[in-house]
Amino acid sequence: MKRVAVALAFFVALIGLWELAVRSGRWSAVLLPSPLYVAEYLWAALLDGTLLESAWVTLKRLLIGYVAGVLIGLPLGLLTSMSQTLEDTVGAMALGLQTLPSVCWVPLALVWFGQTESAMLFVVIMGTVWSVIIATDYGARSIPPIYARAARTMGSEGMHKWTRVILPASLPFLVTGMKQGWAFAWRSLMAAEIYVTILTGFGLGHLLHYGRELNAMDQVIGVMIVIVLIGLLADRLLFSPWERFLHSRWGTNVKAS
Amino acid sequence: MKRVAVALAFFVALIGLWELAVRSGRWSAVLLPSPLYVAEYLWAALLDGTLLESAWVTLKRLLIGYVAGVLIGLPLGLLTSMSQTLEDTVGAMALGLQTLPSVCWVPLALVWFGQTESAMLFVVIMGTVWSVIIATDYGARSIPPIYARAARTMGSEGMHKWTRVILPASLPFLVTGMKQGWAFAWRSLMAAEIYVTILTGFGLGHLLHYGRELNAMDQVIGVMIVIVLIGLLADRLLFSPWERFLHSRWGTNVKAS
Amino acid sequence: PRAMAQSTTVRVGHFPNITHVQALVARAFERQGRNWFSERLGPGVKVEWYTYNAGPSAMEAIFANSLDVTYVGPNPALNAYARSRGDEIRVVAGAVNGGSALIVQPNSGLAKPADFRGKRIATPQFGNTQDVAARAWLVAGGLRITQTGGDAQVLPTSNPDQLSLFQSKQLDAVWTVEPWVSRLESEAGGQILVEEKNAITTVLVSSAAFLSKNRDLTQRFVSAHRELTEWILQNPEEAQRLARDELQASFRVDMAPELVARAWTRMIITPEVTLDAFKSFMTSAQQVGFMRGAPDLSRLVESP
Amino acid sequence: MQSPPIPREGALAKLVVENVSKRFTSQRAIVQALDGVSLTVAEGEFVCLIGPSGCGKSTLLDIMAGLTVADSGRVLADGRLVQGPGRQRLVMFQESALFPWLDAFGNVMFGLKLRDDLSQRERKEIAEHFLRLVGLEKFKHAHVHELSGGMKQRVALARALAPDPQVLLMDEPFASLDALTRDQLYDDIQHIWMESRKTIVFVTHNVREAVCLGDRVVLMSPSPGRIASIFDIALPRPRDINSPDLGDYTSRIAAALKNTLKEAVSE
Amino acid sequence: MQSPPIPREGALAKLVVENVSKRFTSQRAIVQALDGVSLTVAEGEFVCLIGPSGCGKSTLLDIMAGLTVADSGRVLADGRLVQGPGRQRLVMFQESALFPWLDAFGNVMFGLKLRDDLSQRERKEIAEHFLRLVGLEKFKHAHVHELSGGMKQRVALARALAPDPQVLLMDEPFASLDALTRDQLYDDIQHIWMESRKTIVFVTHNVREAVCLGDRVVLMSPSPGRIASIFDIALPRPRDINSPDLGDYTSRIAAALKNTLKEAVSE
Ligand SMILES: Nc1ncnc2c1ncn2[C@@H]1O[C@H](COP(=O)(O)OP(=O)(O)OP(=O)(O)O)[C@@H](O)[C@H]1O
Ligand SMILES: Nc1ncnc2c1ncn2[C@@H]1O[C@H](COP(=O)(O)OP(=O)(O)OP(=O)(O)O)[C@@H](O)[C@H]1O
Ligand SMILES: [Mg+2]
Ligand SMILES: [Mg+2]
Repeated sequence: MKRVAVALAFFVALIGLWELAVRSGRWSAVLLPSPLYVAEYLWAALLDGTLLESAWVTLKRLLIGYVAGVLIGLPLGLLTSMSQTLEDTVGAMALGLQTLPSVCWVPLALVWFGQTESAMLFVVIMGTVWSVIIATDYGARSIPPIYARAARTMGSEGMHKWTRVILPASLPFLVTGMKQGWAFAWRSLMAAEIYVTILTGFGLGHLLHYGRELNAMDQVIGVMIVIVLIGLLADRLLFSPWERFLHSRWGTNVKAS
Repeated sequence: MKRVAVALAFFVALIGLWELAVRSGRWSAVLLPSPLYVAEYLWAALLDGTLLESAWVTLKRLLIGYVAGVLIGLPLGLLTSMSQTLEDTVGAMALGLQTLPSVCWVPLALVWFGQTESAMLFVVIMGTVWSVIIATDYGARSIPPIYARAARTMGSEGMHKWTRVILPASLPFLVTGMKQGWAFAWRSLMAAEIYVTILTGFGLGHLLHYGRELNAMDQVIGVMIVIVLIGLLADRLLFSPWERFLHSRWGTNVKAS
Repeated sequence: PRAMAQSTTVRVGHFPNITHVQALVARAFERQGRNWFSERLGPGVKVEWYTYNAGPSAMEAIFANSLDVTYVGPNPALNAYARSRGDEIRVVAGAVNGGSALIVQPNSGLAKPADFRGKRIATPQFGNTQDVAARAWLVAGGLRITQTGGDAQVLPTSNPDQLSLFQSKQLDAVWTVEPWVSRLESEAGGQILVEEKNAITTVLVSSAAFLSKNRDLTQRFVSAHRELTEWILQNPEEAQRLARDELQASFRVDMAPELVARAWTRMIITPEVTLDAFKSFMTSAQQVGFMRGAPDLSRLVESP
Repeated sequence: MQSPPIPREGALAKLVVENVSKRFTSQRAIVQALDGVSLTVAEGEFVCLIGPSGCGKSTLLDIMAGLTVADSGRVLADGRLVQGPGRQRLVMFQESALFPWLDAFGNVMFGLKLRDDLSQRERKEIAEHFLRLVGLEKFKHAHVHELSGGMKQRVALARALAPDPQVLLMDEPFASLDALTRDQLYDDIQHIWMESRKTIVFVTHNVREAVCLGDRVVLMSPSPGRIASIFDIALPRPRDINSPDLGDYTSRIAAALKNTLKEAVSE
Repeated sequence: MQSPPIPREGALAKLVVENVSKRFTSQRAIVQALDGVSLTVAEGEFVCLIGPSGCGKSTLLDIMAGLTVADSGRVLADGRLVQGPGRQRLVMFQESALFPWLDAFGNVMFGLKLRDDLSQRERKEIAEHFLRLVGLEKFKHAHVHELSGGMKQRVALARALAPDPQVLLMDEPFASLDALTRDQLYDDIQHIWMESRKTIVFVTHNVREAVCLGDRVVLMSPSPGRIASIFDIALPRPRDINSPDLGDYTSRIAAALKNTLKEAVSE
């Protein structure tokens, strides 16, 4: 309780300082809009539906693309972990493409799919899939061999071994990789939305870009706040449960809370 | 040797398939330029200096911004690791801002700094600093307490403790965090360069964007290849030595190579 | 050194667009060795040109003090003036009026705003003059339009994309500016539904700080601009050629002479500008929700 | 996993190791881990393998289990050639090989779920029975990391016993436990063995432990791994690890062990 | 870290623990780890602390080291109040507390580098000397993870000895080692102690180990942590851990240890 209060006080003080800085008149209103204006913008955009609409558009793209990326990456990663040759070929390709910021796919995606949802999904998938492949591969390779041997003596083989031993045993790595994939997907989607217009719907990135077009920094900051909130929420909903499961089961890194 | 040959054969085959796909005539040259055209573009751009110039501009931005981000993040992270209150305030802020794709800072950076290097550096720093803070904080908190106790009995205190015990002991976490910071910085810089024109120099992102503007997919793909190569090289030069040091010293995860 | 640079260099922005004809012609002269502006600004004054492709980023550049004077559309100027509460932006002269229009697909049956329910209308850029005009026109016709949607979808899309999307019938209408109006007509068979003959298209804007610090210099710049405009009006053929050359030489944009000539007929090139025109822009911007409150426009237009 | 019967060698021989050799080639060196090892384990017998580090005890156990394939020689279980791991010969490993993603009960169930001949209810009952047997019924849903070292090895024992194997192969199961816990487990394992009459092969390098538990103690010598000598332990059961009765055997075997070390060094 | 002298209690008392109590308050429970413990350790004495898990052995050692502050009571070293850790009383921990980012030599140098009174050359010589003493001169530049458990604890011993402390506090240093390695280290530590005449407090829960090493064996009982009894071990040195001479003391102390456990349970 006390800690929450301290954190709250800190953020309130931060906003207070910000307001004071604006009032001091040292910065023009375009450079630094008052937090009140930001709140006003957020309120208005909430009421006229823009905020919810565009958040929904963005989230839909992100989730569909991400799930597709994971579903493609997971089996590929397991596959590459099984063979040295696949590791040297597909694995090397994944390693290379993972370093490519996936916003770089936008121009190709646009000529391949047009200014449509598919282009956005492609970009999100390119952000997710390589991280998932690499993490799954690495995870499956890092499993203490003793698990596999114990499972074998008990008669676990084939599919059973993969789904009941290899996959759960590599969970700690998987979650890390899936988190990274999420972070990259989120980043690439934002960049893509800011960069290009999509005929089928405007997302948060577009809203942010429009804030810039109007020189409306209150809108820019407002949308940034919404993006942060969605990011935190996603983390809380998508990954925290897994991480808590991992930490309680593996007994690792239990942070004093 | 055999493994290198296999990998090489794979990538050569991949390019061969690509060329075949182009020849089949199913896709227009705009959708899928021949690998020969891509190579031609790369060669021409290498000869006339565009490629090296823009790579240099991009790398300079990235390196300066990244180093600044690490230099800011490291002490801040150590600081937050020392106090519960700082963790609850600065730490929470870092956690929130880390989820914000740093391309979202571009509009603010542009009105604050203009279309200048400073704006780009700001975006890169925003990509780096939060990851470094979080990793340093987490690393310093995860150190086995027995190290600190052993050091204390030998008389290590104050600065000596921080630089000779806490920092090296949290190296494994630090390197992870710095890698993540790098990945985010790299992504945000690319997104920013693709998104806005910077008066003080054209980077790889601009080159890619111009490829799109000219509908020159050979240029787009060529620049993407360069970006991948730079990413891999950076990984090799910046992080592999540290990781090798870590793995040899800590004896962790020694991958068969 | 910074003050020195400020007093001896004027940083001027413009778009690589036929509606920024004064800048194009001046730069074409410069390539021929005739420094139209610096000759008229006095000894030791240099002009540096910067190219933007969007009004808001030109305004950003003024906020960030990396630009002193720029050719820009009236809406970004108005918007930037309002956002900075009148502190940063001054309109110092007119440049080009007219040249923008709403083009619809041939035989689409679209005639009035209400027909656009559920349709896609492209504009060159979010919040620019044509974008606001399109939205205001729709809102005035009773449609609900938000930044990201509403009854009709207003779709900010770059001009080249507009053309291809319009050709492939993915767009129902386009509200844009020359030379794209002409290209949409001639290359995609588009029909003009609304034409804004007298609406302001381009103005000359100065940073307020630059103006107050260098009033004489700005004044000389504006009169050079007026003189140039006069020259263009008197030598239309040569001006068109110079503009085409400049687009070709500096921006690798190839424009057919007929296209330029056709666009020319819709543009009214004039150095005059009045506050009243901005008032109607403000009303439009307020209608479409781009502007909150009613900013005081008294300081906006300032002819030095 | 088992081929058709082969003519028997010894009437009640549960496990027969015939002239088994195994060599490992790593980057640095070639190690002859086992060199012509032969051993017969009778049904219901408790055999302890002892020897200095690296003499091939774990390798021999793995070959018996079918986890490792010998270079030459063969292993027969119930007269059938061992060609791979089988549920009849479960291994209990040195380090904790419990699965951290399952709780104690889940770990014991793992092997049982692979037995198609049991209903889900039977499986549960069996798992609970064996958790009770090792005294951990209260820790049924404990996570692996919440268990102490001794409790972990108890769960591992229950997991190994639950699918009702005929042979139990144990690789230094108590090596990482503290003395008090270990003493307790010596009693437990003896009781369980006396009741269930499993055949047990137990690897250790603690002489006292081997004497306390084994019917026979097989002493191996390193480089190359061979059987140096075999001791029959004729002491009544259950035996107490701290009892002075063990002293005589212990010092004899310890002396022999030191000898194998010296020989290995002088070679 | 040491206050001005306080009138001495015993002429040659190196360490005096006076009526020390310590209570831990965790989220779940309050534990009285130590309750009025007093103990005097003479100069050059080898004292073993023994007792069941959780009886406060480590806590007492930490308080002697100055790493933990007692709730009441005090500790005197050489007649001076202990107020924090000091180089005169080095601790060697149970788990390997070697720094993985340094090699063996670097670890031994760590404490030496904090001594301003030595030149760099002297430090190097001392570090090499102690690495030689524990028989690891060849592994000077080995990484920590490349060392076996026994080698690690040898490096830890060298690291603890190198800064020349007068008191060595050892918290189950050999607990995680295998029997053979341990036996070797019993010899080593006895030799080192006999030569250097350090004062040593050695925590263990292995009775035989305590009897083999200690001049005195202090038996502690848990909840609350107290000293139950003290045994003087009058055996000649060096002592062999496997020697039957230890048997008598061992069984007496083991019986007493079992008693403390029973009492703790019945309470
Ligand atoms: N997979 C392997 N690759 C290479 N060498 C191996 C492998 N497994 C075992 N060895 C080597 O074979 C020899 C015998 O190993 P093994 O593990 O059977 O010994 P052990 O008697 O069980 O030793 P310990 O008591 O230390 O467990 C050792 O020298 C070891 O280094
Ligand atoms: N930091 C702490 N916080 C809470 N409780 C503690 C802490 N340190 C020790 N304890 C508790 O104090 C008691 C004594 O602990 P201590 O570590 O001294 O026991 P020990 O005799 O060394 O046990 P072991 O033989 O297992 O090492 C235990 O019940 C332990 O749980
Ligand atoms: Mg072994
Ligand atoms: Mg302890």
